[in-house]
Amino acid sequence: LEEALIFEIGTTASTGVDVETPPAVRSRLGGLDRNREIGLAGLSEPQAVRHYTRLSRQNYAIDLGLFPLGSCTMKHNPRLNEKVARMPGFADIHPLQPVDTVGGAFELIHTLGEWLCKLTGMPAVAMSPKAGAHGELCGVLAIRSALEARGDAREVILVPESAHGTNPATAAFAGYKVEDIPATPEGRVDLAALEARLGPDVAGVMITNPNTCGLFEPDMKRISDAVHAAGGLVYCDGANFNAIVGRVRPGDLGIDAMHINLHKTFSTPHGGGGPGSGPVVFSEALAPFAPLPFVEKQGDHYILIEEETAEDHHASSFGRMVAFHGQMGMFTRALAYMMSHGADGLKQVAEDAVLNANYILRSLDDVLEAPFGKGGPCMHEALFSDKGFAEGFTTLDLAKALIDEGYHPMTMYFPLVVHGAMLIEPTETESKETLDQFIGALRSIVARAKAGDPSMHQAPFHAPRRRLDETAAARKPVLVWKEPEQAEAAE
Amino acid sequence: LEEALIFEIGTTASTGVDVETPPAVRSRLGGLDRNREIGLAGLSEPQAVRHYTRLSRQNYAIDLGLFPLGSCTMKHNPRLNEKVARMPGFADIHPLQPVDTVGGAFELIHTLGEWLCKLTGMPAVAMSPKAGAHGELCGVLAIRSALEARGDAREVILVPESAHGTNPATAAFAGYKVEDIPATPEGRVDLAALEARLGPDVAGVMITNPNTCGLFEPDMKRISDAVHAAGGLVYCDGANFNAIVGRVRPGDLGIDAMHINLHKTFSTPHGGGGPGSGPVVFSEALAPFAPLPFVEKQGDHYILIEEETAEDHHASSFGRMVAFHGQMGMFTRALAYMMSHGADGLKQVAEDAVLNANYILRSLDDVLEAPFGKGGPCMHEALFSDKGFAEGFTTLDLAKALIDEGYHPMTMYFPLVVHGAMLIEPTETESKETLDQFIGALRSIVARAKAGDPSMHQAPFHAPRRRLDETAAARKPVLVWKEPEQAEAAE
Amino acid sequence: MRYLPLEPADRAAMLAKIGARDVDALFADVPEEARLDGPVHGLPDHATELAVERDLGAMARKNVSAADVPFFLGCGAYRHHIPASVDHLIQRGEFLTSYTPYQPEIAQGTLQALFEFQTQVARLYGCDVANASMYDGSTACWEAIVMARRITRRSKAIISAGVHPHYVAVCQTMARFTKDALDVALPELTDGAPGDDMARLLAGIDGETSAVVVQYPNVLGHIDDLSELAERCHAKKALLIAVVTEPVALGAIRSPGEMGADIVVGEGQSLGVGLNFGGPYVGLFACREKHVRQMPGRLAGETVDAAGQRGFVLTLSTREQHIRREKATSNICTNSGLCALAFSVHMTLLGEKGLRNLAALNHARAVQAAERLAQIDGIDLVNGSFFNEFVLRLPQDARQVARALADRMILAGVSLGRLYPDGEGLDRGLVVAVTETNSDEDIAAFAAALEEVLA
Amino acid sequence: MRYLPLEPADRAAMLAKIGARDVDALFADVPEEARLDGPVHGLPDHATELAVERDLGAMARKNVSAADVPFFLGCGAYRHHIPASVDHLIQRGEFLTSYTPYQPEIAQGTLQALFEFQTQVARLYGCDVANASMYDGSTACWEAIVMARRITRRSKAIISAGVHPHYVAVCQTMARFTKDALDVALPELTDGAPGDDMARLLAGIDGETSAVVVQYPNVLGHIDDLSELAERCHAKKALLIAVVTEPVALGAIRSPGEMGADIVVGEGQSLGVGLNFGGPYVGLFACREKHVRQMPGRLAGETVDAAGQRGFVLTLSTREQHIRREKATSNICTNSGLCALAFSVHMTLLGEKGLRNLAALNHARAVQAAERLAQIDGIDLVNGSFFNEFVLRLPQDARQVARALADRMILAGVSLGRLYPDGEGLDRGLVVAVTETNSDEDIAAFAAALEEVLA
Repeated sequence: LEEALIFEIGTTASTGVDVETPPAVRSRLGGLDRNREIGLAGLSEPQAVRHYTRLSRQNYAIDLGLFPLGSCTMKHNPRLNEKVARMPGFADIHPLQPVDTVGGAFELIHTLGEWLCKLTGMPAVAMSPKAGAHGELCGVLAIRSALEARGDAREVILVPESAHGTNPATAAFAGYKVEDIPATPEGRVDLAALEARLGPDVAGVMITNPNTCGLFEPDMKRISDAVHAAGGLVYCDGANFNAIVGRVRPGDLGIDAMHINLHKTFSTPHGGGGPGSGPVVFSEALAPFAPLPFVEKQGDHYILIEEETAEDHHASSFGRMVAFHGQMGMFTRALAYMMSHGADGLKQVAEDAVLNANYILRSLDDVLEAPFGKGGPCMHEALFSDKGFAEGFTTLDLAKALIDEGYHPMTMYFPLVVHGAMLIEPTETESKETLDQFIGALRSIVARAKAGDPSMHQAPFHAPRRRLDETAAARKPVLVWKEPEQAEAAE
Repeated sequence: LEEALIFEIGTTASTGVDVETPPAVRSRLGGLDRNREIGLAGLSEPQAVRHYTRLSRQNYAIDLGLFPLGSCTMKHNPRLNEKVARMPGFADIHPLQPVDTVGGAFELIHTLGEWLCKLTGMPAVAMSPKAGAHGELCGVLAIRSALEARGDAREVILVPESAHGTNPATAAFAGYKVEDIPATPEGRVDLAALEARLGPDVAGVMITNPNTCGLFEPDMKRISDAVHAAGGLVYCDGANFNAIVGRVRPGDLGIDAMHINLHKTFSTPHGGGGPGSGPVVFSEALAPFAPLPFVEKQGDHYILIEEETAEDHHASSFGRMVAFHGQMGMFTRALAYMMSHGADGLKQVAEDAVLNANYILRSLDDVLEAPFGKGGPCMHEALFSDKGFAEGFTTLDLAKALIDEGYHPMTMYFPLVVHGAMLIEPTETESKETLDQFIGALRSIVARAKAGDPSMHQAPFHAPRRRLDETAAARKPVLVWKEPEQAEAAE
Repeated sequence: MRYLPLEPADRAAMLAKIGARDVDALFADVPEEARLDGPVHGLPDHATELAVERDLGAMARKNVSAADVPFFLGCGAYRHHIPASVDHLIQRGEFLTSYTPYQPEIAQGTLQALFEFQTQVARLYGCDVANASMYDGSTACWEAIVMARRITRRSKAIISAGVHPHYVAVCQTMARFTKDALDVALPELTDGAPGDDMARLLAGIDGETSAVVVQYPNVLGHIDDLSELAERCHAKKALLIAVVTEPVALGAIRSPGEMGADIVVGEGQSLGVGLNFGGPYVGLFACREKHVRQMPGRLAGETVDAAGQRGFVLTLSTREQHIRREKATSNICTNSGLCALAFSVHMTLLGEKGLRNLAALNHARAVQAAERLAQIDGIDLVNGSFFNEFVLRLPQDARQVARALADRMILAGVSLGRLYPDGEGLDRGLVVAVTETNSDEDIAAFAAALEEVLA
Repeated sequence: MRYLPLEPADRAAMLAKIGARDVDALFADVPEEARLDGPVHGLPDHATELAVERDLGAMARKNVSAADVPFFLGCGAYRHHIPASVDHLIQRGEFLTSYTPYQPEIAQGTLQALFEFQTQVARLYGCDVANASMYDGSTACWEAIVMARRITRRSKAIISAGVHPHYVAVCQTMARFTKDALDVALPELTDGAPGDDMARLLAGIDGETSAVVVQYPNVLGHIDDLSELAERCHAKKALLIAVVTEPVALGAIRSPGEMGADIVVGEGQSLGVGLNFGGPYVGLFACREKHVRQMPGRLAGETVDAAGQRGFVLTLSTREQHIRREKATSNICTNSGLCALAFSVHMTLLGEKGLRNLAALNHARAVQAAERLAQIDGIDLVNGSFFNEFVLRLPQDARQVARALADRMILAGVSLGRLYPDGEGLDRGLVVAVTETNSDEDIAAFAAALEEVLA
């Protein structure tokens, strides 16, 4: 099952692309003509197709089965969306074309933005951020810009300890100091602790809602009010928007900025780690500071606001975060997804996602500890701990054993507030039959973990690879392939 | 690894297609409105995508590895061809559109026909046959029509014993009696026996060249001359055209009709058993009898000859073999393939195909008996027998053991003239490295077959299924799924 | 060459192993005079992917594709919306580039899909069993007649005037060679029941009749109850063969099998396959269980493997040419596997509910269109009953009208003059098909243009 | 809803198991006043696939797509021909619908492909190592500056006037918040060397400089040797960061790494990805081995599994946000995985030979076009050296000319006035890119139309 590397199969003399013979011209390369081999192996098309087809079969994917990664929202990716994204009118247009040759593109961007504003109950949206973490950055920069415009630059962003790692990293990347706020025993933000910390140095808070324990923050509006009262602003991490889309509008909860992962809630495919897309919705307070470029509708047509045109309209914008207009290819997919579902279907999405998660919660909480399960229903994901496993048996063992049952593991050891956490997000695109099979598989593995079945330490047995040595990989990183003699010489 | 059937997963209430609500109208179904359930299970799109994706992974395919089926020409299928076939101007046009709205379609059909005529050195081509066997039928009907037009209806078609089963079946389907002609010890048509049998009752012969032993018939021209001298006509089965494409023109060998499997030589994908396409090239003698419809070029434009227009131009046509124009979707792919290769590339195709086959022949003939290998090189496929296997070890055992090595088996027990025949056709799209690996695997299995490794009788072990009980399947055929209670009742 | 992995160094090494001087030595069996000394004359050399795409794209753009215009053509090929997932799935390399599943251990994907396909077809047609596909509806029709001959040992078939003329032509071509007798007739534009020749069929059945062949709905859209005809056939020990060119219809009307048809064949193109200028399509073929060993074509059957696990194999291959040679039930070998898969995926996505909804929508839109078009002065709707296509009688030759509408970028339907060049009284007939892909705007544009052309 | 498998009966059974009255009970934590009583107002209900395709198709057709016209736009996004197999392969469900490969046992497909990608990028750039991709070239550029700050512990970077103005704008936006000092300048249309500010850069380096950032070839197409600049940087213990927006160029000219650049970043869109109106693209990021622990983004590394078999894992994740939180080297999480795969597949198909041929063809066509266009009265070719794009100085504002050419259905290039609204003396500059997709006819049509517009 080992597939050789392209460098082991191909040579620099073979190719899978025929190129027309160039006309004879006088070279104008400034004397910098390449004078050494690059070392790029080529494959003929038959070889390349086979190489990547075989490689692909070593991957697990949504198309193969349940992908219960908590907080990742691995849902079905409709194929219509792939088709739409490839329409030449979207896929084969250049970002710097004269604006009146791309009116349909601006219409699409603006239409998608309107859907996002209406679904979140927020008045403005920035479309250009490239992914969730980039959206967070966009939100934090807008907060900082607004405070600076007020003449009230502040230094600290508060982040709950259960937050995604991107939240503190983003705040730091934007030049902020980061401070944690603790969680209550019920898995929510500790409102009292938060209120106690608020003050003139706090620029704002970054809160995930529904939070990373899979719970809705019932005090969200009170948190927002408290932060606003203290002169700060509220950022909401929208990674878990799938739980409430079409049913709750974050704008009704006092939020100032929230990014939306189009690749989660609106089903643009994850592609093995991207591309994503992270538009950010803004409150009135932050709207003037949105980054360039963006699209506005004027009467029947759409105008592009960028450096050249921003001064008249949007002098307060904090500037450009990316070259060009953002992730057009994700916009087309997300809009196709939204139009397909409609307002009624999106509501159903949230309801089925929450229903599926609670079904898992209640089908497993007799054998797995659900730390916050007693308190009531969860939202779109169910959280369990490793309590009750036999000595020496860990969440990792359980996860790897799950691979042998034909499933991708759940999110492990996150959130950090729960010991040996297992966070399971089924999404709405799984059938009851699939959930029942998964629950059955998990129950049998849990029984083994409790009984202390030693073979679990070696799992998986039926995957393309056995457990991989990650420590060795990190100790002496091998990040590129080298010709065997070179590799030896480098020892 | 067992995937449930759609009828076991889905219900008649679930669906993966949203349909607009129909406007209210008065039904005009003639009182025949459906009044019982059909029993069609539906799946939502996520379920359907997963079902078929999983099923697909139980298939072997060219995209996964070598597919050395002799006489099947399983070569790489370029992806460009799939793209071209899906251009709306080809894929989304109706066969009965007004002819001047589909000029480009006729141009494509005519252009492809011209390539086929030039590559075969024949003056005419019928494009409508739907597959190889259908092309054979076309050729045989043309022969019969020509003889009848001569007032010389004959009753017998001669077929070499090594012919594909389709040859005699086709002759019978067209109303002919079929008689075998034997092969020489060198694996060729026995010219003397053929000449002895020719006579006034013989309508013609159906010969495969290169033949099913993977050998060129060096006497082809003499066979043609003899048949013609006896008043008959010569049909050539073109299934093995890949061996000589661009290097030898069958028209130079006295052939009157030959079908061309576009899905073999010109790489339209086999798709698990079709669709194919079997255009037939004709000599001057047979051209007037070609079936309707077909396309002619007149000056700068293309005209369609069908029933309405045939009388003036082609009164001798034997008529229509199919609704519409043939396999347009295969024509586009085949023409893209031909244009991509060009005359130079097609010649290289034949040369590399023959080179690869001879490399296999000479890399294995020390361990496997090659019945005709002593006589010289083979063409595009190498033929071996089971001579030397331990008692009780068969070609089937070897083939199934090959599955465990990650390969599709070769053609087995065909041609019948060789005991335990193994016919290996690598095609030109396999690299030397792949052939070397395959040869290595085969050598090790041959060693096991000679040593009598009993585990081979149970192979495969590493496939999605172990050996399947074909006898039980045929004894009491279960050809459709039944609800469990129904199935029981039927017992 | 991007598709050829051998490099010059490989070729040299391989020739050395073979012991051949050069590649020409491998062609030693080809007589000198038949060996070309270079590439075939008159053909271009190899071309880049960019160039091929550009050249063929230019050809494609010369055609008016259905999506570009209001489009109302049917008569055996129908434009339906195919879910994007269908094409995605059939393009999986494991389906696209696999061979006929002769090695079942590594072909369960294809085999199980075919088994599901057979079940869907049998149920849709109201039959016991179905095969794994034929080339298309027209060749399936002839194979059904041959099968009836084998079963009844009679060789005289009566073909309804309502059967698609191309299908009839295919049968006539073959019958001329096999000496089968076919009783055929041209359809008439009878008001209320175009193409209906039930009386002729009932009267024609006798002790020599192998089969009666009817189309349902017929080529002019008319729908007739087949029950009486089936009874009459069975009384004379003849078989009833029903042909269905629009499978979507069976989501709205009774299946031929329910009404007593013994063999049901047809075209499956409507589901999953697309127009493709007439091919590749997929022939559907279903019959009674007792006749299965007389059936042409491949069959997937259920069995178990050596470990007791359910699996599928090609079965009853002793009927087939590769085993039985000239005694085979048919010469068919390669069939329409990938199209059958596409049909099956589309049908699975639809399910009972989706198919019925789709059929209801097709019918409703067709009724809307028929009623709108029949309001035009001088135009008669000939049909009493229809599913999604019907015949209009125009005040002048329909060929010219269709031509004039095409110039206005409306593809209006199939003129009967094209289908029946010799059909007296048919030249004013236009067959109009309406599916879910036709919008209200399409129908309005068609009506407006037709009024203009006829004015 | 076609994407939702739960049926009403399923929902009822599940609610019963949960012990909830209805689904509303599951939203009990949401304050009453925040719960909507029905679907969100102002948005349509669900739509069929047919309707969505039709509506979005109508939007798409309002755009002039590059294939429809002679097309000469570049400046950071290039139109190249992408082999059909690239898209086929990245659409395999196992690639398309998989997640970040955190479970390496069942993600070797993605991981090995990334390892191959990293190797390709490192070799192309002439660097030791590369990461598994960034969002795009512009964000990669800023991440490189941050990385240089971490390595040098200095926070003053000099950015060449030849760097793409959008990239500069992105850096300026961020620097404003991080308090990094950026020394920037506008380019000039210097004859023979547009945008070249080597003298300024060399003069500006001092003991406070963290890095010098140059683009190669620069945004105006000019190509400059970076060797001296690298030496000067290293003498002052500053880093040289090179930005490459057109990777195809490196098939024809020396890599920045060879000339001494410490970090090389850029845009990979040219290979495999397509124009897509600016995104998603793929940021490439490569550096010296000794700096790898300061690198942002994911890294695939080689290791072995418990059975001793070679395998790949994400490694050095202690640099990353999900482990290191606010001390991470970057906040990047989701990157551009599928685009990196597309880049790598395209590069694998090309190989050394294909890339060099492609680069040679691009250059030759660009030279042809430049020479042809420079013949037009009043037009100057500003560049001495270039790869596949160059600047023309027009006799009038290039914005209007580009506008007038667009009306003639020619997309002629990027006017510098659009890129530099404040750039004095730049408004007559037009950046023209020429690739293998431009035919002789395209160039002739462009020249003819330009003559007409200027006449």
